Order: sequence, then C-alpha cells, then structure tokens
Amino acid sequence: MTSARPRPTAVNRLGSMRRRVLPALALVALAGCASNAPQDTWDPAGPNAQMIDDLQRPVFAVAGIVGLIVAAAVGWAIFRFRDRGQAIPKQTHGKPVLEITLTIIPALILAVIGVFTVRTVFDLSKTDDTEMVINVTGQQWWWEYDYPVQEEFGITQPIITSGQLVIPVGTKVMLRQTSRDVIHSYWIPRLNGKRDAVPGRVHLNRIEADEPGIYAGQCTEFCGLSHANMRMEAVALSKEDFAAWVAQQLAPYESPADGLAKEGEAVFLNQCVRCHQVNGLERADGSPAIAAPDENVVSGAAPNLSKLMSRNTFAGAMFDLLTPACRRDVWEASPADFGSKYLAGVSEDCLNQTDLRGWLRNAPEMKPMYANPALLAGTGGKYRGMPYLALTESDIEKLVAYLVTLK
Amino acid sequence: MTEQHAHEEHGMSNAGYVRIALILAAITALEVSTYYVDFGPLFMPALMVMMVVKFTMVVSYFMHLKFDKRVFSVMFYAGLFLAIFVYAAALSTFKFFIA
Amino acid sequence: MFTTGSKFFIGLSALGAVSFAVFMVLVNPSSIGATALFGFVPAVALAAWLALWSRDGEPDESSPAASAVPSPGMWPFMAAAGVALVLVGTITRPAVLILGVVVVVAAFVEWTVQSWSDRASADPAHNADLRGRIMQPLEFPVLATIGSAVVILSFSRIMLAVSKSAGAVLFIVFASLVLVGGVLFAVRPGLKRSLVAGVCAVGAVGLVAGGVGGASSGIRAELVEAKSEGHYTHRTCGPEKDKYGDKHALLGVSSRSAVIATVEFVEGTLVARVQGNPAETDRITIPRSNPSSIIFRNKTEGDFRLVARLGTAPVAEGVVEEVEQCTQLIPSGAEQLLTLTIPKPSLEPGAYVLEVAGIEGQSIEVIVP
Amino acid sequence: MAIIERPSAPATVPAIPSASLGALKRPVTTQHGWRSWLFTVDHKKLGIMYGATALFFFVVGGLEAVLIRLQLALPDGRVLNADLYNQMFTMHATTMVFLFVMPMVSAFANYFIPLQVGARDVAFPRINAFGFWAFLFGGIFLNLAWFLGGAADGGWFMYAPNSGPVFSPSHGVDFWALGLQITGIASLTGAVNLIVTVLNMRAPGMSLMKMPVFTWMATVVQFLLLFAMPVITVALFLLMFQRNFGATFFDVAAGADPLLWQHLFWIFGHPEVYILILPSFGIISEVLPVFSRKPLFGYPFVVFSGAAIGFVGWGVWAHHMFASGLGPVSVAVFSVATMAIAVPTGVKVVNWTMTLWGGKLQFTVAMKFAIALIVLFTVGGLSGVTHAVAPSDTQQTDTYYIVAHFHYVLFGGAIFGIFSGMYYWWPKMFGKLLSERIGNWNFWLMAIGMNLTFGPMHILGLQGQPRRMYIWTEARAGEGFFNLAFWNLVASIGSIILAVGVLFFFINVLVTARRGAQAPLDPWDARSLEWMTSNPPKEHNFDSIPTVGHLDEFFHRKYAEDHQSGEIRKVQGAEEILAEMERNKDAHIHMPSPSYWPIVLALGLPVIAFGLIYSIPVAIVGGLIVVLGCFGWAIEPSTARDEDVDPPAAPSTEVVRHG
Amino acid sequence: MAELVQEHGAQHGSTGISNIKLGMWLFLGSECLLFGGLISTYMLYRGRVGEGPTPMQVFDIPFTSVSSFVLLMSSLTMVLAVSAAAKADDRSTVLWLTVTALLGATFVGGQVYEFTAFYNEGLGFSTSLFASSFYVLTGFHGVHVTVGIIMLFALVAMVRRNRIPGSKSETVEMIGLYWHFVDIVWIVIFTLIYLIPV
Repeated sequence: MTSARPRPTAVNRLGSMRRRVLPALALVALAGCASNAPQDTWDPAGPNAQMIDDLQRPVFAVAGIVGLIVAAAVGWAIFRFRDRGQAIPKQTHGKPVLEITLTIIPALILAVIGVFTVRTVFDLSKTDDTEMVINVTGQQWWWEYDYPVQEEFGITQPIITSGQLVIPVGTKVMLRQTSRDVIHSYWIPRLNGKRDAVPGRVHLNRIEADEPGIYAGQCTEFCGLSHANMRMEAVALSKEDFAAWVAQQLAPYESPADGLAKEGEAVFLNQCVRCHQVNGLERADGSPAIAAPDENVVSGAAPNLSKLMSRNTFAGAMFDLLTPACRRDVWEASPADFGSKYLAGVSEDCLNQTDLRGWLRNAPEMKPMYANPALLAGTGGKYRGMPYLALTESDIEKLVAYLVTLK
Repeated sequence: MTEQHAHEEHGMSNAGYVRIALILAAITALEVSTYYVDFGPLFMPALMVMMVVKFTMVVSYFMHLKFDKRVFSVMFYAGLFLAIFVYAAALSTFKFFIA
Repeated sequence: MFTTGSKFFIGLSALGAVSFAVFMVLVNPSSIGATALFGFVPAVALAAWLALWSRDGEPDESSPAASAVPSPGMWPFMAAAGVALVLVGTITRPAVLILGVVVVVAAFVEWTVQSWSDRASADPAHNADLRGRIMQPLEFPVLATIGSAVVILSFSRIMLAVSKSAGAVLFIVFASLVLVGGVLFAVRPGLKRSLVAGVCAVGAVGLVAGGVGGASSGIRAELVEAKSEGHYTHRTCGPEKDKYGDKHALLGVSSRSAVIATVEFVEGTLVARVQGNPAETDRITIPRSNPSSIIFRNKTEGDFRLVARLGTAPVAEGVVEEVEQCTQLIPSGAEQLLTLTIPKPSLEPGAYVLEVAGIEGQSIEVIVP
Repeated sequence: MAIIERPSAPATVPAIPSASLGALKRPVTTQHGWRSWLFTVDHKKLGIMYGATALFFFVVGGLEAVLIRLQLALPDGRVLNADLYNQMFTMHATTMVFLFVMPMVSAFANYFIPLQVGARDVAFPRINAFGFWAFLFGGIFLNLAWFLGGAADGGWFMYAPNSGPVFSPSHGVDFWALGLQITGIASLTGAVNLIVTVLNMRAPGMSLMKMPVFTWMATVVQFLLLFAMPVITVALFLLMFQRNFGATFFDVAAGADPLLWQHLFWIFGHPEVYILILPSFGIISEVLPVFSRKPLFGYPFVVFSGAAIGFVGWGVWAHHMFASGLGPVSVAVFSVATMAIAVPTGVKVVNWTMTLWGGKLQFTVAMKFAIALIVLFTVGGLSGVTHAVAPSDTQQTDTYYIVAHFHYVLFGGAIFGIFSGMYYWWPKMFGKLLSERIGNWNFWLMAIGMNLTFGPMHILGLQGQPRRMYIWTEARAGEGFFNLAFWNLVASIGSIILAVGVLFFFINVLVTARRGAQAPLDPWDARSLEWMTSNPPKEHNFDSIPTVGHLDEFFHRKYAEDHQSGEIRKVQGAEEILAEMERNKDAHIHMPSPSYWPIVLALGLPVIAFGLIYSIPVAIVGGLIVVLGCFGWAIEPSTARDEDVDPPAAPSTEVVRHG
Repeated sequence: MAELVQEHGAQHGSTGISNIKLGMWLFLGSECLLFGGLISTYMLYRGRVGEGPTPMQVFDIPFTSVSSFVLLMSSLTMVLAVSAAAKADDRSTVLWLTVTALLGATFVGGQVYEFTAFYNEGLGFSTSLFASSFYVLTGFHGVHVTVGIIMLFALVAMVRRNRIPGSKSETVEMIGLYWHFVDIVWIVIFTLIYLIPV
C-alpha cells in the first residue's frame, strides 16, 4: 500500500548529471595556468611565491582528482540505482573493512601533504639569509616605506617613500611590517603570501623578485572605509638601476627658481606642509619646514612627498601619476629596458592631470575617507585621510606646476 | 575520612563537612604563607598543587560530585579541561610560557 | 465624614505648611524653594477638598464587599514618608530626592494592589495569597537587594574609615561573629524566635550605625593622601629608588608577542636587539607616532632603570619641558616593558635616546624617520 | 497580565476562591489564537516560530547579498557607497550566520529531537520559550542599528582596533555586540535544554546507539554551543567595556595586543561553523536512507565522525589567523590539525555515497537537495583542504577564494540540508506535501544559481581579488580568460538566479498552504520515530511512549525480513501502528502549561541593552524587568493548578489537566 | 496523594537523573569557559601597568586572604544548609542560608572596600591594561557573588512563605551548586592573581 510518489522525469536525471559536471570542470580549469589579472596568485615571479606555487599545484591536483572521484561515484550511483521498480534492496548496515580503508587512504594523503606543508612553512619563515631590510608601515588607506641606513646599498640617510616599494632584483629583502592604527595586510601575490601588519607588533615578510618589473598588490585585511583603495606595487630594478634610484632619492632638494612653480611652493608652504613633509624644503626665513601630521591626522603620519614624481602612483597607489598610455608603456616594458623607463619618472606630458587636479580639488570625493569636520568628535577633531582643502583653481594650477618639479 | 563514605546515602554528615572545611582553611593558610616565607624554586608548583587540591576537594565533597552519577562529573570536567586546553594553547601563541 | 483619601491629603498639606515655615526660618530662603513649597500647600488642600466632596470616589456605600474595613497596612505611612523625602531632597542632595520618588512610587503601587486585592473576594486568606502572587516576584528580590546592599555598603564604609591593620582584624571579628552566631542558633534549636530576632536586630542596627559613622568620618588619611599625591601614578626617573614608584617592582613581562625590540643591560653595557634580526645593534628605528613596546632586561648586579629621553615638548605657553618615560628600578634577572609613542621625527642624531639612569656613556639611539 | 477589574454588577455573589477575580492567571491553553502562540511552551509551536523567523531573516540576508553583488557586477559600481557596502556585508554575514542558520538549527532541533527520542516535550519547556523570544528580540535589536545611525561596519568578525571607539564611532558596533550577547544567551539556554532532553528523556529501550543520526548530530552541536558561547560572551564584554566604559583591552598605546580579540573570536568562530554544518549532515543522514530504501551505511562511523569533528573542531581555530603573524611553530601545528579534520568529514561523504549504492533511489525534491549537498559540500570541503596548507593559505586567505569555499560549504552544505529537511518534514509539521513540481523549479534554480554565483568566486579569489572590496576598477581587472570583470558579472547574474530560486520556495509554501493536498500518514515510507505520530502531531506527541527495540524502529515495525531469502515483506502499515498506540493510550498526561514569564524575561534583555548604549536609567529599568521575570518564573510551578488557568479550562478535555 | 507529591517532586527523566541538576552541571561546565577567558585575559595583561601602579603595590594580601577564608566558610554553611534542606528541617535551612548570605555580603563588602581603596591609590578602570583586566575579572566574580546573595535572601523568604514550586531541597541544592562554583572560581582567582606576583 505504498503511497503514490511522483516519478522522477527524464529531464531531472539529465539535469542532475549536468549540475554535477560544472564544478568539476571549474576545478580542472583552475589547475591549468592562468595569467590574467595583475594579482594572479598562480603566476609567481620570485622564489618565495615559487615555493608556495610548487606546493599549491599538487594539492589542487589531488583535490581535483578526489572531487572527480566523488562526483563520478555519486553520478554513477544515481544513474545505476535509480528506482526502476526493483524490490526493496537488502538492508545492509555497512562494511567496516571498506570504511576503515576509505578512512586511512585520505589520512595518508593528508599526512604526505602535511609533511611538505610543515617544511615549506619553516622555509618561508627563515630570517637568517636577509640581505636588505625595509620597514613597512600601514595606516588608514596607504603604505609608507622607510629604508633604514644600509651602507652596502648606498643608503646613507633614511629614505621615506609611499605607494611603490622599490627593491633590487635577486636580493633577499626582509620587510619589517607594522601598522599605526588598525590591522592591514601586505600582499604582493606574485612575490610572496600576505602578512598582516598589526599595530604594536613587527611581522617579517620575505620579498624577492627574479627579474625587473612591476608587481601589483593590495591590502587584504579589512581596514575600514577605503580598504579597497589601499593598494601598493613592488618595483624590482636591477642592482645598477636601484643604486641610481637611491642616489636620486638622496639628491638634495632644490627649490624652483621662479614662475608658477615658485608660487606653487609658497602655496605648499602655507597649506600642504601642515601634514606633508618634503625633505629639504625651507620656509621663507630659512628654517626647515617640518610637517606635523600628528596634530591633524589620527594615524599621526602623511605621505612624504619628496621626490614624488619618481613614483608613478599617488593616494595609496589608487591613482596613477602617469597617463594610461605612459602607464601601459611602463607596465608592459620588457625586463631589459624596464629600469630606464621607470627611472625616467613622470615627465611633463606623461602627467595624469585629471586625477591629480581632481584630488587637489576635492580628495574625499575621489576616495572615501573620514574628512567631514562635523563628524570628527570620536577622533578628537583629527582627520582620517586627506580633508577637503577648498583650493582655488589658480592655487591648484600653481601646486601642479610645483609638484612636477619634485623629481 | 574513608569511613564517611558508606555512612550516608546523600553525602556526608555535618561533622564530615566541618572537617573538610578545616582542611581547606589549613591549605589556604599554607597558601598565604607562601607570600611571607620564601619557598624558592618550589614556590610555583606548591601553589598550583594546593590550588588544585582545594578545587577538587570542594567539587567532589561540597558539590557531591564524588557521590553523584558519573554523567555530572563528565559534563563538568569536560568543560573544565576544554577551557584549560584551549586557553593554554592560545596563551602559548602569545609567547606567554617561553622564558 | 473624613475618608481615608481626604485624611491623607489634609495631612500632606499640613506637612507642606510646616516644612514651608521651617524652610523660610531655618534654611536660607531661596526664591525657588519658597514658591515651590508655598504653591504645594494650596494644591494639596484642593485635592483634600475634592476627596472630601466625592468621598474618595466611592459611588455608593451599599455593596458589602466594598464596605469591608481595609486591612491596616504601612503603605499610607510609607507614602507620606516618601513625599517628605522628596521635599527634603529638593533642599539637600538630589540622591535623597530620587530615594523619595522611589519610595513614593513603591508605596503607591503596593497600596493600590493591597486595597484592590482586599476587595477581590470575601475570603481574606485568598486575598492575601492573591496579593502575594502579584507582588511577591518583585518584593522578594527588592527586599533581598536592599538587605544585601545595606550590609555591603555599611561594612565597606566601616572598613574604609578604620586603619588598614584594624580593617583586617575587624573583618575577622565580624565574620567569626556571624559564623559563631549561626552555630549557636543551630546547636540550640529551643531558642525562642524573639531572642533570635532580637540578636539579629541588634547586629543590624550596630552594623548600620557603624556604616553611617564610617561614611560621615570619610576615607582614612593614607588613602586620601595617596589619592591627592598620586603616589603610584607617576614615577621619578632618577637613579635612586622612588619611595612609592619603585616599591614592589614588576619582575617579569607576561607576554612577549607584541614587542619590537629588547634592550639588555649586560655587565654594564647596554645592548639592543631588533625583532627578527639577532645581531646586536646600538640603534632602533620606530615609525613616527606608532606605539612600540620595548623589553628592558637587567643582567647586571644591582637595581637599574631604563629611561627614554624623548626630547622636549612645550608644556605651557613658552615653557618647554624635558619629556622622559622610564621603567621601575629592577634587580638583576628581571625584565620590564616600556611602550613609547613618539609623534615628532628625530631630525638630528641623538634626538631620542634610551639610557640606563645614572650610567653615563651607554645609550641606544632611537631613530624616528 | 490579565488584570481584570472588579465587575460593576452588585457583588452579592459569595466570592469562592476558585471563581474569584484573579490576576496573573496562566494564559489560556486552547490550541489556536495569537495568545496560544505568544505564551506557548510547546516545542512544536516554538520550532515553527523559530523556523518562520529564521526564514524571514534569510530573506533579509539574501537581499543584502543581492545588493552586494549588484554593487560588484560592473566596475566602479554606483549601487552602494563605501560605508553602506561595509554595513551591508557585515550585516549579511551576521544575519545569515546568527539569525538564519543557527535559529533554523534550533527550529529543527526543537521540533524533532523530542519526537525522535520519544519524549512529550523538552526538559525545560519555559526555558525553551525564553530561548526563542530572546533570539527574536536579539535579532530585532541587531537590525535596529540600521535606523539608529548605521549598522555595524567592521566585518562579521569585527577585528580589534577597527571595532574600537576611535575607528568605528557610530553605535552600529554597540548594537552588533549587544545583539549577539542576547542571541548568545538564547543559544546557551537552548543548548542546556536539548542536551538534558536527549540524555535524560529518551524512550525506554532507546540506547545512545539506537538514536536517529539527526538527534546525534544536533546533540554534538548543542555541546559545541554550550562551550563556544561563553568564549564569545567574554570577547563581546571586553569590546563593550572598551567602547562604552573606557577600558583599554585593545588599545595598542596601552601595550595591548590586538590578536587577543582574534583568538577569543575564533576559539568561538570555528566550533561555530561546525554548529552550522553538523545539523545538515544529520538531516541528510535521515533523508538519504529513506529515499534509498536502505539503512544508513556505517551508522556508528557516521556518529563517531560527527563527534570527532565536534571534538577536533576545538583545536583548529588559528587556521583563520595563518597570515596574522603567529610564528612558524603555531602555524605548522594548526595547519596539520586542520588537515586532520578533513578525515572524519571524508568518512561522512563515503558513507552517504555508500548509502546510495545499491539503493532504490526516488528523486523527490528532498532527495535532490540531499544529493546536491554531498557533491557541493565535497567541492567546498576540498577547496578547504587546499588552504589548510598554510603557505597556500597566505595566498588565499581574505580573498574571494575563501568566500567561495565557505559559501560552497555553507550554502551548498548547510542551506541545501535545511531545504532538504523542510521538504522532507513539511508533511509532518503542517500535514500537507509541498508540491514536487514547484519544488523542482526551486531546486534547479537554486542549484544552478548557487554554482553560477560561487563557482566563479574561486576564479576571482585566485586572481587576487580581496574580500570586502566595495569597488573594483577596469584598469586592474586584467584581460585573459580569467579576468575579474567577466567573472564578477557572472557571479552577480548567478545571485539573481539564486534569489529567484529561493522565491520559488516561498511560492511553493503559499500554494501548498492554500491548495495543497492533505498528506497521507506516512508519505515517504520513513524509518524513524517521529513518523509514528499523526501529521501534525498531537500536542502530547505520542499517545503511548513506544519502547524502542532497533535503530530505525518505525521501519522494523512495518517490515519483517525473511532471513533465508533476505526478502522483505511489509507486515503492517503506519495506520495500524498508530491505531495500536491509540488503543493503549496513557491515562494521565501532564503537559507543561503556558506561561507569561519567558516573554517578560526576554523583553527585559533588549531594554537593558538599549539602556547601556543610550542611558543608564533605562538599563536599570530593564534590569528590574529581568529581576521581576526571574522571580515571577521561580515562584510559578511548571504545570499549573487548575484554577490558575484563565478562563478555567473545561475539565472534559481529552487530556486530563491535573488538578 | 503520593502521586501528587511525585508530580511536584523533581522532574526525573527516564534515566532517574534529575533534569535540573544535569542542566545545572552543564551550565557550570560552560561557566568554566567564561571565567577561563577572563582569567587568561588577565594573565596576558598582568605585566602591562603603563604609568599606573603595579599589582603588588596595591594588593593587600592579608585582607584578601581573610576574604578568601570568609568565602570558604560560606561554602561550609551552604553545605550545611543543603543537608538541612535534605532532612526537611526548615528552621536550620533558613538559618544556614541566612548565615551564608551574610558571609557572602561581607565578602562583597570587602571587595567594594578593596576597589575603592585601589581607586584612591590610582588604579582607575582605564589607568592601564592590568587595571582594566583586574577590575573586569574580579568585578564579574563580584557580580556573580552578589546575584548569589540576592538568590539566597530571596530563597529564605520563599522557604518561610512556602512559595517554592517543586521539591524544596532540590532548589536549595541547585543554589548550593551555584554558590560552590562561585567559591571555587575565587579559589583559582585568589591563587593566580593575588599570590603569584608578576
């Protein structure tokens, strides 16, 4: 007296097969190499990322195979044992032997994977082969790099830059990462896995590039409003180009002689210097202009703009200083002549006027930040990000002319 | 104290409880003495042992865990040891135990 | 002729008049207080008249249940006391005012439920049980809270008033009194209830009296002095031992995970190691305005203290003061933590320095780019 | 409180105690009317209310998800600005985890554990009612933030310095923290309640190894809840003290270590994700054998692997923190421990597949959801194993690959399990069969939509798109086959299909409610104890508590196995079994009476929470309500005296109200 | 009538274990996790005193050890109350419950004194991490003891007014279990926080 039950239609059986195949297909396709988005984690360009990739590919392969086996087994069971009117099957309660074997096999596979994992974990956390140290500090929505004094690389004075991390090729660089406000995470996918930058702690991150080029990265620990716009790029230069870069960064500041740039410097002195530091800039009375971001910004720091035009991004590497054409020219340069193209910096005609002027006109419009003076009670009146400065168009004209000279 | 067990179905007599209380008071006094007398290297283990002894005495006698069904002990000690294991592991990642 | 309601209001207006007189004569007669009290008296008198006229709102006298004599209760008294407290509160401290309001509200609620349940049915036992069922869920906890609050507050006020050693002794005495009392009453069950109640009442009154006395005499001198001078809140950073600041120095650091560098004072020489770089160095780089913790480990005989000299900062208008942060004096083998936040960059070398107090020539430079 | 004023009629009638005017009478015990729902303590009514509220929050969470996908469909999206997007994904995650899947687990557990173990109700019925109302008020309180200055915007895990008063100034995080405290209390009381029910109130003869698998998995879940909830309560208290009372727990300038929050949260967090998935394992371990017409393959293995997952779940929490600088030794230990958890999960998948093997499979909608769970959960589980390997986790953590992993495991696993359970038990709960035709639309649209939405997220993740990114730009999307632009669009379209799929479920519910056919007594020829009751079951569940002889007791009463030929004959139908139970009906059945106090006590909690944020006097009033609720509850006997009920229940009801 | 008494006695499940006792032990098992979390937060931050006073500068060991004695004795009187309730001797149950409550109130009075003294010596709630975690841990324990005292006093009132539904001795035993648990938590706190210097 079994009650009536809807018969499974043909369509369902076909559909169930198709639905099973799609995820398996996606998994297999992944195993193949895919070099597309700039932050592709399957396209290593440094020994650390290569170590991770060598471990990652076999694990994906094993996972793909196991997935296929399960899908095939379920698919076959659905097809073979569907209800074709046969008698009620034998009430079997299970075969312990089969159970135990199908428990031990995955355990063994995982044990093997485990051995390789532990070995790679310890390889990736070695600190005794460090050749160069760079202090990386994250704060709300941009990265600051501080190159401590290291004679062997010609760094006689600390160099402070932001946005783009310039490193020599083939050198084992150790990043000492920390943060000034919330937790961020420094990640250049093609060079190494990510490490969190936690305030109050110093975490070590091994970075090394095999050949010159530019490698994109992004903050990957949720850090508030503009978490999506807190980007960074690693620029690998050959040893000679890196030495040239260091010399360029340490070159003394020369104030522009006259014209629009001179007036721009004056505008900079009475507006921007409250937060931004330009090494060597002096006030009218000759005293060095020391920026005081700790009085205006919660994190107590603002990007150092000396030698701004030697970098080709600004505002937390969110906007490019280069026009799209010049940018593609630098990004797709061959390793051989990449160095010279990058060291050329931002020339007059390559300057991305629209973004830079838009930023000077109204920064919070371009990048969401806590810059509304009315809502700053929680942080004691201090901004989180660049406020709206209400600059006149002529001031912006002068400032752009001045900023272009910071090479 | 052993003759106490079979004596009463529902745990111990009042005198038995008072005796347990006196023992606990004595251990507490000993613990406080560690503040005045210097026990040297023996300081930490002694304190820990005394704490555990007091803990188990109160749990098994005053709370009747020793005379009740086993399922109560399983439930309580499961929570206790889980807490000890989990928080010890967490503290060790903070480099708490390394000298 | 006088119904209960009207009696209450007449009493109230009389009380108002008396307090107005007292207020005008004794307390300095402020205009607000005078108008408030003066206004209060006629208002309540009007209410009294209304109650008299409408006979407390009773439509008719005939129904037997209604005419049952309302059981005697303390709530009219409590209501009046509450109102008095409110009045006193307007003059003295607001806390008394709030207490008065609470008492009035409580009395009002209890009184209404009491009078309502009296007329619920003819069987007084059932009425009492009914009243209990409504009010007891709130009465038990509130009474329990008041009871424990009285004991806790008065006991703590007493302990605060007496000296430190006397406090410990008093604590033992009071606790053993309670315990011995309990044992005595338990051992001799024959005691009459009134004797037990009497002893408890005496104990309670004694405790409350002690509490009020303690509260009025205020906190003992050492604590007041400790609070005013703030003995333990700021340390002097000189080589000699600060009487309060360096007492019971911390000997260890609980967790060493959030640390950027360790500074060791080994046999007279100051050495620093930076997190992640085992090599010894004499300079530490700290990012600007970024809180960084440094462990100071003393491996030299004698007590030493690590001092961070963080340049000068304008304190008042034109006055510039040396800024320094330091650990406590710690013996050999101990370690302490120092958390530095340096907002300004170190422009010329030697701007920020870590030194051991009293030892010249040994220093670790702190670079803040 | 049904305070009734004195009747105006002349009170000459002698007032005898029983007919007197009462106050605080127990609420009415008739079956229908809104009062029977508001003050019920019946585990079935509470289960249905849990389920309905959870489905409502499922729709709320689903809409939040669709808004997120619309914002990310095209580059430089304009749908949501940064702040609104952060609130949206925080509330999407919190709503789905805390206000949909956990209450749905409570719904199934509350409804079916007593039925499956042969009890008449849970151990503490009024605590059960308090649990539901506390959850409901907690959920409403959590979502009040939307209207009072913006919801929480720190991610569902709310990492430390960012959730502090300086970096999240709005009250959103306070509402989040206090809302979760209230739902936490609800889960904790529910856990104590159900564990005591399972351990203490099983039918005679039902040993632990004869209990249905759903009850086993739900019990493991309640133990996880029992021990995990206090840990997040500590974390939330520390956060609340930091935000509202000036404590310095996560203030780095005072020397704090932000990782303390991560540890406390994830010690709760990882057992939490097993709390979400194990009940669905239990449900499909009930559904698969019924529609394969053969018992579950390797019952002891499935049970022990469930317990093993619950136990080992406590030792793996730091795999959420591989990139947050724990140091190589801890990372290696937790990486290996996380791999160890894959073994018992593998055992389960093997046993389900073996259950299908050699069966007589009927592809009802419930069966389709169950089979889809096996495959989709396996995909999610395997992508989980790939980032149990710590080094590759440093490449994958906080990217969309992890979003794909946990959506395959949570949507493909937990939610497909829940839908399978709903289709399977709908006739038991409501007496009507959900239509298979609309059910098929519902299943296929959800299956395709789910794969279209979360499949591409594997690709987005491996192409380096981080989580919680409110916007992506054309310039950095890449060109090749695996670029971000195309797959973001595919995922967004998939989410629309998914939403339509879920809509079909609600259509199915409405159609069935209006025109559905009355379900037969045993529609699926099922196997376990809950089917030995009428549809829907009477208020006291079983007329006579059955003595249990075997696992799958109902099947063994219906069928006899001829040992020589192994042939199985049907000996009696469900109707005869039920009639027999009705014949020797228990005389005295004492059902617990409805009560006001659970809802009063539950109402006090949000008032306290509201007071803590806005004004302390309100918190004191809330405290007073809670105290009143507690002591009113303590004074009230669980089964009311006859005259306590208002109006006094007619003595002739079939269930003798014990006087 | 016998059947009536059984009904109003403790609801026993089919296994003969009392439901409410099993529920209470489960609740105590989960409370271990709660106090474990607070104690490990304190152990983590006990060394972080910033500019404020260090633990041993403010702790008054003699006073605190007396309060530990008091809580221990209250555990004894609680056990006596439970055994009296088991013997249905209402008078001594009420007596011992009152003594336990008074001893508990003395303990909490001592804690309120201790907090006021520390506050005056400069240990404010947000002075340092040590201060915050110390106040939260001992404050949580203090609140649990205070709730226990209120339950004890209310229980005294309910026993005298015969307002307890279900079996009276079991209710007293449950509150006894809660009180002993609060006592053993103080045993752990007293040793780890007060006696082990940083």
